Amino acid sequence: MIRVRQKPFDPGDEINAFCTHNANSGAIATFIGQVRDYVSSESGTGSVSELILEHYPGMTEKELARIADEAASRWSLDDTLVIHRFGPLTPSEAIVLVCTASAHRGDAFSACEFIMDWLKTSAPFWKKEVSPDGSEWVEARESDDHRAAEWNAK
Amino acid sequence: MIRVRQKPFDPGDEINAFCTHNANSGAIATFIGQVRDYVSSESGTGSVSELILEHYPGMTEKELARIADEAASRWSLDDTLVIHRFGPLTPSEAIVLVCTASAHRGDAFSACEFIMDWLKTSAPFWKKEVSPDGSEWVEARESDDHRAAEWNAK
Amino acid sequence: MPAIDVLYFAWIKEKIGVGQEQVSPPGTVKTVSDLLDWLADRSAGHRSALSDRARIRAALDQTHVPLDSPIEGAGEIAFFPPVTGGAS
Amino acid sequence: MPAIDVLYFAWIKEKIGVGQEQVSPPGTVKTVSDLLDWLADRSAGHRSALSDRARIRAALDQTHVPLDSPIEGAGEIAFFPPVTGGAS
Repeated sequence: MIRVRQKPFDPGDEINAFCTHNANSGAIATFIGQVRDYVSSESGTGSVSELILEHYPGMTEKELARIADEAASRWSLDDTLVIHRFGPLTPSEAIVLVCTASAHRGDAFSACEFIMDWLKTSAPFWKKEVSPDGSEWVEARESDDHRAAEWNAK
Repeated sequence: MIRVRQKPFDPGDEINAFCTHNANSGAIATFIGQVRDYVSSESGTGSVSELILEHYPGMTEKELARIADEAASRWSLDDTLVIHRFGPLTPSEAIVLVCTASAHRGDAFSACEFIMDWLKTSAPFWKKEVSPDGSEWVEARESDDHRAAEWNAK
Repeated sequence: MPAIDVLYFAWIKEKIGVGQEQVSPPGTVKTVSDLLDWLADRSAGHRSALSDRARIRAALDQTHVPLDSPIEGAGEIAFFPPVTGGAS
Repeated sequence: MPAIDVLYFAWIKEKIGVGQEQVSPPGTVKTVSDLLDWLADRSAGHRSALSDRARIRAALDQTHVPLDSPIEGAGEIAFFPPVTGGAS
């Protein structure tokens, strides 16, 4: 299931519901991305007071569903959940949650990491960090492109 | 932190506490192992009514701590949590929870999977499945040895 | 060519000053790249936002496409910087 | 040799009938494997439990060791099948 939402969510509650819904899957892997309180640019030194996540409504959901489908075609999965927030976020809030359920832990782990890697380079979200120095759009990292591309070599 | 316990635990509550405790770690990876309701042996057809986990008190905690230390020496981690149950368990209950916190998702994912792979082959736990056919000790799988060994080639 | 909805996101939107506009480019505009050239002439903001092609990505009808893709038949074209969602 | 605590787990414990016993093997028992040979003579249950070496693992003072390890100085030796904790 794909959910793109502005309101905060409770990772523990979502994970418990996912586990209950997949009670016969022996292996559940999850990833939680949290807002950090320091700016991502190497030249910056300030602390982040707010993170603003812009997205492309409609395309976001399509891309996340495409990524989840791709994961399901590569590994044996019982279920997948992706929750991603947009709008203003504050440090320590959860930005993203990915859960995968499988009979095998290797499949659950690989699919969860794959979804995060592809999400980073193809889901249409853009981050703007607000700090005492002002606000700045976060630059994409080449290392993320490499991570996403490596899955095609596996 | 390492916790070996008989009583059930709530994965969502534990994960939320771990996230709160590591509020500045951008990346949290987790794995939850659940008791399945079907027997693991390929010849068996019955459903599992109970899983009994025996362990080696004292050594279990030592081995889990050693594995977590090894993970911390291989990757950049802010924190690690391993909870493993022993005693009688029923299907769909959580057996094991591993959480890793890092600034980088690659480190969080790798460390979490590494801990599960090593735990499978070195933490002194033994599973006995109780089904309508009787009760049977679960056999170790060679594939688990391979997975654990592969980390030394990375 | 029929009218196309053009969408802008992140700093591209900020430089242009609008997030969406409807345009009717001439028939000589055949690719995404042609459209960027044509849009750049609309204002100083457009020129500033759309000049550095290495930092621009495009989607045709909500699917990622390279800049040399033909645009014929597209109803919605979006321009945005490389994406930065997810987590660390 | 001083007395050693020997621990058994899982089906090894079930076959032997006890989870723990204190033994004082003779000085000729130098390795884990020697100890297994010596223990096997204690009862039919011991023999049945300890005969298939491929299925037996050992720990000396709560650390995994190969079966050819010397046991001198050990206070606690455990025998068990390959471990099966964790999850799928």
